[in-house]
Amino acid sequence: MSEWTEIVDYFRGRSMWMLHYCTGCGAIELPPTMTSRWDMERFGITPMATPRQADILLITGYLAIKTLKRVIYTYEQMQPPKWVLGFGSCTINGGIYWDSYNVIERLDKYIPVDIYIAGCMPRPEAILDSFVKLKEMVQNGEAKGYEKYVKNYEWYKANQDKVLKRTKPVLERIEKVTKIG
Amino acid sequence: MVIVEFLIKLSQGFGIGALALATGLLFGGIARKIMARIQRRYGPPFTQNFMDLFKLLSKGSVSHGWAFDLGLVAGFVPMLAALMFLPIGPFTLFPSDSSLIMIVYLMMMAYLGMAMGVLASGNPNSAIGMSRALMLMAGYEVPFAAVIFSIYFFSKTGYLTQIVAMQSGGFMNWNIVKMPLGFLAVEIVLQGMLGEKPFDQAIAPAEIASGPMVELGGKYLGFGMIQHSVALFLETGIIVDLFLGGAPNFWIFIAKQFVLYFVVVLVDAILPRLRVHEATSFFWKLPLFLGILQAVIVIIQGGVLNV
Amino acid sequence: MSSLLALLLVPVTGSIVAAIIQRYRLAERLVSFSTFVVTLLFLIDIRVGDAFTWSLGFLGKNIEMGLQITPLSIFMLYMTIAFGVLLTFFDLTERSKMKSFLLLLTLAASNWIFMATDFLSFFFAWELMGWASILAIFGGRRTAESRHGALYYAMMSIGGSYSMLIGIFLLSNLTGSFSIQQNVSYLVSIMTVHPWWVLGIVSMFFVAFMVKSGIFPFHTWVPYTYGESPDGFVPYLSSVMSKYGIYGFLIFLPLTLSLRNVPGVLGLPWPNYTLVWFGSITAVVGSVLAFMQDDVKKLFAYSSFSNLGFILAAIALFTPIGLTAGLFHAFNHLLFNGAIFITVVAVISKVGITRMSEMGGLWQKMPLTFLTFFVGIASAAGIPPFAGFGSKWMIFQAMISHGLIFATVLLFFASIASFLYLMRAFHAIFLGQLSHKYDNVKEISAIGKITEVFLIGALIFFGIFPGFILDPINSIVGSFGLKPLPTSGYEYINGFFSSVNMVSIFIVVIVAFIFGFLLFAVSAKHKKVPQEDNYTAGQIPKDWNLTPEMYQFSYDFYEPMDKEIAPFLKIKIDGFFKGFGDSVEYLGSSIKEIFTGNVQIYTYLAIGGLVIFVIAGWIVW
Amino acid sequence: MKTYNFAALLVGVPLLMAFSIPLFGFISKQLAKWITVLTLTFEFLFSLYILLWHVYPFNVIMGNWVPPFGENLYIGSLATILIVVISFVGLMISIYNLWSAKYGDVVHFALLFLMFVGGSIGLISTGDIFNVFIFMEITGISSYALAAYGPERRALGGAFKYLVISSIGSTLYLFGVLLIYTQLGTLNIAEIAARISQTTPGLLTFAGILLVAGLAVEAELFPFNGWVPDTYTGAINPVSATLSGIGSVGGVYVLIRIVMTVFGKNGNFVSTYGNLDLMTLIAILGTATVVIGELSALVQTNIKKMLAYSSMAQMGLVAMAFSIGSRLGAYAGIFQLINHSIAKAMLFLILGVIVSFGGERVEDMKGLWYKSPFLAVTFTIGALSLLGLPLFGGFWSKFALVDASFQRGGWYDFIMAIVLFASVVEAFYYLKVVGYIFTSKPAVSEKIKVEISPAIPIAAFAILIIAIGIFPQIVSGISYSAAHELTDKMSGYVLNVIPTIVGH
Repeated sequence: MSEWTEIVDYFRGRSMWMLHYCTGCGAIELPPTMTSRWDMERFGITPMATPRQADILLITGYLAIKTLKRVIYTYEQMQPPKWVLGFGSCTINGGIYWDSYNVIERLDKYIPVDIYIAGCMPRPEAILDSFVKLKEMVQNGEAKGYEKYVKNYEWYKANQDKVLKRTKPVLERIEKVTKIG
Repeated sequence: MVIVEFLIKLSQGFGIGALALATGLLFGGIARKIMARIQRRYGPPFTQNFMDLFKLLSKGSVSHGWAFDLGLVAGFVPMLAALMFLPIGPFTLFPSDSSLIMIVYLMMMAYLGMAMGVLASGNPNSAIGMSRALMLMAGYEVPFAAVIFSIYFFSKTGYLTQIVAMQSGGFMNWNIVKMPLGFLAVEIVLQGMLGEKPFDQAIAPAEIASGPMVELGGKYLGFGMIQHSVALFLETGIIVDLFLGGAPNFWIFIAKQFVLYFVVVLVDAILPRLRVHEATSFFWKLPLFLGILQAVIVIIQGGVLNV
Repeated sequence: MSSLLALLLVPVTGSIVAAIIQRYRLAERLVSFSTFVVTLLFLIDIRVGDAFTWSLGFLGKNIEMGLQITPLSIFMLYMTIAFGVLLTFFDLTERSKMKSFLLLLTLAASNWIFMATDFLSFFFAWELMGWASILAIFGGRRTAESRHGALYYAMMSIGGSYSMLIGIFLLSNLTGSFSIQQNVSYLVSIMTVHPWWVLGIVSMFFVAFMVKSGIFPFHTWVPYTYGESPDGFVPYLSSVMSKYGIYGFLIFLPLTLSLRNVPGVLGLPWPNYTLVWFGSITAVVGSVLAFMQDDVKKLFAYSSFSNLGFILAAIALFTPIGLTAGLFHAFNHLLFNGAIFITVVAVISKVGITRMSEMGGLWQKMPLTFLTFFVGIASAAGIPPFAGFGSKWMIFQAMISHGLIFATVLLFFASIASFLYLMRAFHAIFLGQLSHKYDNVKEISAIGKITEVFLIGALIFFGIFPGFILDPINSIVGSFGLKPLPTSGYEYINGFFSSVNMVSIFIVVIVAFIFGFLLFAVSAKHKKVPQEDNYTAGQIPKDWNLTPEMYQFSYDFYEPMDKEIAPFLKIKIDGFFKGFGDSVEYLGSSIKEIFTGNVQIYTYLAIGGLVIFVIAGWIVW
Repeated sequence: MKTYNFAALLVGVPLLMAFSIPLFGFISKQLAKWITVLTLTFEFLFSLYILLWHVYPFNVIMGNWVPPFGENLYIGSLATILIVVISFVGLMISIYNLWSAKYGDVVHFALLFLMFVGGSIGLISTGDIFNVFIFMEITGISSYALAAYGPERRALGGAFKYLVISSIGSTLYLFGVLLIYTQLGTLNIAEIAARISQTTPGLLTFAGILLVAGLAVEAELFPFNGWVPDTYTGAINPVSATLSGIGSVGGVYVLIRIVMTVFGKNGNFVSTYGNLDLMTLIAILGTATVVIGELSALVQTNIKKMLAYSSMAQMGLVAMAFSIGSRLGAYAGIFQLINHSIAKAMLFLILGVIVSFGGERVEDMKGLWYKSPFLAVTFTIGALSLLGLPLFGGFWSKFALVDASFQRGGWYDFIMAIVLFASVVEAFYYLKVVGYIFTSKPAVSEKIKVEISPAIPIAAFAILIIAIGIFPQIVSGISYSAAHELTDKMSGYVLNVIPTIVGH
């Protein structure tokens, strides 16, 4: 059985599809990564349109609380195996928004991050490096963030709730808006 | 005896299915490589599609209920079934049933199943994608019909095997020489059938979140991939049988298929996407004109069948 | 041959009984159902060649009237009555407003139409069927639209009947007889001498048949009428009553056999050629108009006459394969249209509306209905191995064998277009998001389920074993003096260009499905999620108050196509008929002004009339 | 020549009873009504006896003065069937009147009604061209008064218009008779018919035109039918039923009798003596009437007016059928006349019941099915019969009409096309009403209770319509022999009256 797992993990590592959640500045680093200069497709990594199809959730830049809500929703819509890449300083410690009232500081309090890419901005080389690293981890069976999330769901949930209760509904007077729609 | 025969056919059928799938996936991989090279990239390995498929089948997924499951299974299964009636090189599993229209309609069942699955997911993006795919189909099937009916009339038979047999004996007997306009029309149609640019409105990823596939993940997406690969094999295979005289052996068959597909990939690499109604009306203009012109020529040549 | 009479008298009796007890709806429907069953039982006793004649002292002479069973009529009889049994069985539990006695009267008329050997009783039955169906449609929705729909139908229908009446008398004055056979053979005999006469007379009949079958350009009543008919009556209207026209065409089409040696178009006599084009255009017009429909009954009304176009195009060829294909498609159309309309009726009875864009996701609530509909549209789209494939496939072959490639391409386009609108209906009704309005919707009753299972079974059975239908069709083809297609077994369809073994296709599909499900089972597990859990680009639906209806894309499904098919829609045949009606009404309101209510004017009129007469007399003097 | 003088009672009894009704009226108003019923029952049974025991054809001779010297009544097959119909319709309306004649001068109403029926029967049976005028005046005067009956003011207007136009008609007719009398010196129809060719053609033509114009008033042919819509609408419904069910029968009968028997020239198709073919004239008038009637009815919102125009159009149809001139055409005309008289009388009676519960606009028919299924079904039966749909009587007559006109061929094909078009128009407005009856919800969902007395005639008419529809032999046999009377005037009519005369 373990051989089978190894084979599966090997192919998983060779074929990782990515959903990038770009909140702002980080997005600019991705086009070069995808296109002819650095060409991430050679590692079997392609951008995907929806969380259902994706293996990697790449989160670039800072996460406001309202944004976090969507990230969590998207993450939960992805199916295992799935991995999270935290891109840039903001996902690690809040970066230049470290003292902002509505930006979270550490992403992995809320969802399990498998690999952080430090820097502001990280260069495409760094991104590719993280992809290779992730591939090795997957093939060695080490990248198990999604299992951690299931195991420690109460903890993550508590953390999420703590910040998310500060958000208000998107639409305060929902009926009014939807009536127009 | 019947059982033995059945088992033989069964194993042969599995062989054909596996072969077609492998070829389709390989073509896909090569296409990605070609595309990368055109864009001056290194590109993924040409086995990338195999790895992708394997990963997809082993990955978790969400289902929206039994209609979703049934639809997606029904989305690729009829493709495989249609494959069994296709003359592949010298080999045909059911030579007495290789009727072209039947194959076309079996393929349509796959679209029906696929549509049912993705629409059962209840996502509007998939509905939009499906509506686009269907509109596109209304476009390309018309010239395709004109051409295949010309061939019917020209060859006086509806069996692919016999159409292939009529083209034996050298290049000059191929239908591509006898009906160049029809071939041209079908090559354009193939672009639409395979959903390659400029006819990839249905799965426009950045626009409608990959359209029909929006809710598909894991094995469901894998099924979609199987369907696409087999359809690739099937559609190019039909055109090879219709116009390029079939093939004496399997390798030449695949080579001919690849030539057809290569053109499609090249076009795909350089053209942007059309809007869907532009695409549909395009099919009703140039390819249909070519197909009809071909039909007129065939009728003038062939005269009237005595019934 | 009393059982021939029984085919007329049983429905009439049933109709009287149903009329008497119509207060008690269940009893009424039971009567209706049992009448159909009894009629079917009588039909089993009937063989080809049975005949019954009587004479009617009328018009100062004894008019021979008769009933006779030909292969075609017994085929039609079985189709209509068996379908009626199914329909009335299904209707036992429905809350339809169908009046059983009108349905049974229609049955009597339809039996008579199929058995009549003379034009007098043919016309009698035709008109009887006409007004019974008009009244039945009046009972539809109790709205002004319903009335307009029925009136539209009535006007077209009566206009068509009068046209046929003129034809009948033009003919009977030439031959001195009402017998269909004598008249047709007379037409054959003068065919080469006076082709224009024959054409004129026959077209008078064809107008009536085209109206009844909804053939272009007389198709305009179809959507109005179907859209407004009582739900229970629509399946009968579309599946059975549209076939009367086809039967009528088949009375006169043998005439063209004598034209076979006259040069025509592509080896076809030009009347056939023209009719083929009428059929093809009908098929396309129906399909294209169906694109844009949001009313489910209207959509399938268009679908219905589109299919009639297919049938007409095929039988108009009047070659063995064409005739076989047309009749086969007539049968298949009966089945799949029945399945589709019965499920549609089931859905309408549960959700209470006919606008498709307000439905959606009903597969979760009505799984069996959903499956029946699926099989129905798969058949309608001509997908093997369901019924519907064989006939469409044969129609194409029949057409190509004559080199009618343009018409064939049109038909193929209609077929693809039918796939489009069927998918759209499928999506809008059953797939997509289920609105909370329909949380309490239940699957239909056991009787409905039995009907649906039966229909699924029939669609698959006759798909795999077309021979059971092709055999009787072959004998019909033989009775028209054509050489029937070769038969090689119940599972074979023999076309002109190729033949198909449906069983082997079925087995291949089944094996492939088994493989598919095995693959489904061995690959990674899936998680079942509710319909709310859907890709929303990260937005949480609840935050945006996103209801299922808002997340359902089915209104104006093919909007981008509007521009492409707009030229088609501009052709307003409908507008022509309406404009004609309006101008007649205008004429009426002008003429009415003669009667001003002033007695002096009346006196002037009378004196003026007298003076004109006198002057006229003077001139002649 | 067969005589059966007892049949004088057919004319005598109703007239006698009519004038004795005021006496009964002193006793009780109800009695007056019942006397009407009894008298008409006698009429009906007696005429039925004549029909079924095949007593006809016979003459009624006054004081042994054989025609042409004495006045006679001639009751041939045509007169028999028409008298049966008239007395049946009259009987039914009189039963209906038991319920409907509630207000006003009931006794005199009964008197006038009986007089009208008696006059009509006399009109049909008389063999003297001047007596025709007398009976016309009898029916005319009684019908003016009948039409003026009722509580509404418009009735007076309608009756007055009828009076004016009808007087013009009578005068013209009298002039026509005068001209013939100056030529031939006789008033006996049979003798005139036999000697018609001896007249001066010019005068004959003029006389023919005068006669046709005069009689077209009663036969409701355009342009002499201006009175129709207003009178029918103004009168109370039983009177409208009487006018269309009985009056028009008499009117058309006389017109046809004069034109086809008196003026007729036998051939394959009957034409007339004189320079102008009166049959052609009638064909033109009939067709014009059909078209104008139907088109005018199309746009009516008042259902009674609609029925009035429809009556007019149907009379045009009948005239057109007779004008074909063949036996089949005459047959179709007679059959159509009978069907129309039954169906239209029934429709007016139904309308009477409905009107007593609500208005008489087309919209008021909405939801009749929910108010009273009986009235809805019978109204539908009547409408469908008028449209000539199968299972109802009208089918056979319309069928025969089309057959006859196509057998005639020539320009009758064209006429028939026009008539059939007009029939489509007719179908539209009748089916529109039927649609209102069945599809719409009523504005007030008050049930209409139909009492037994109006229900009997309505049901009887409906049953008769269906009976004729299923067994056309009921009417077709006698109609066909009656048609012979019209198309072969010597053997059909003249020789039965004056066996010794020689045709010229």
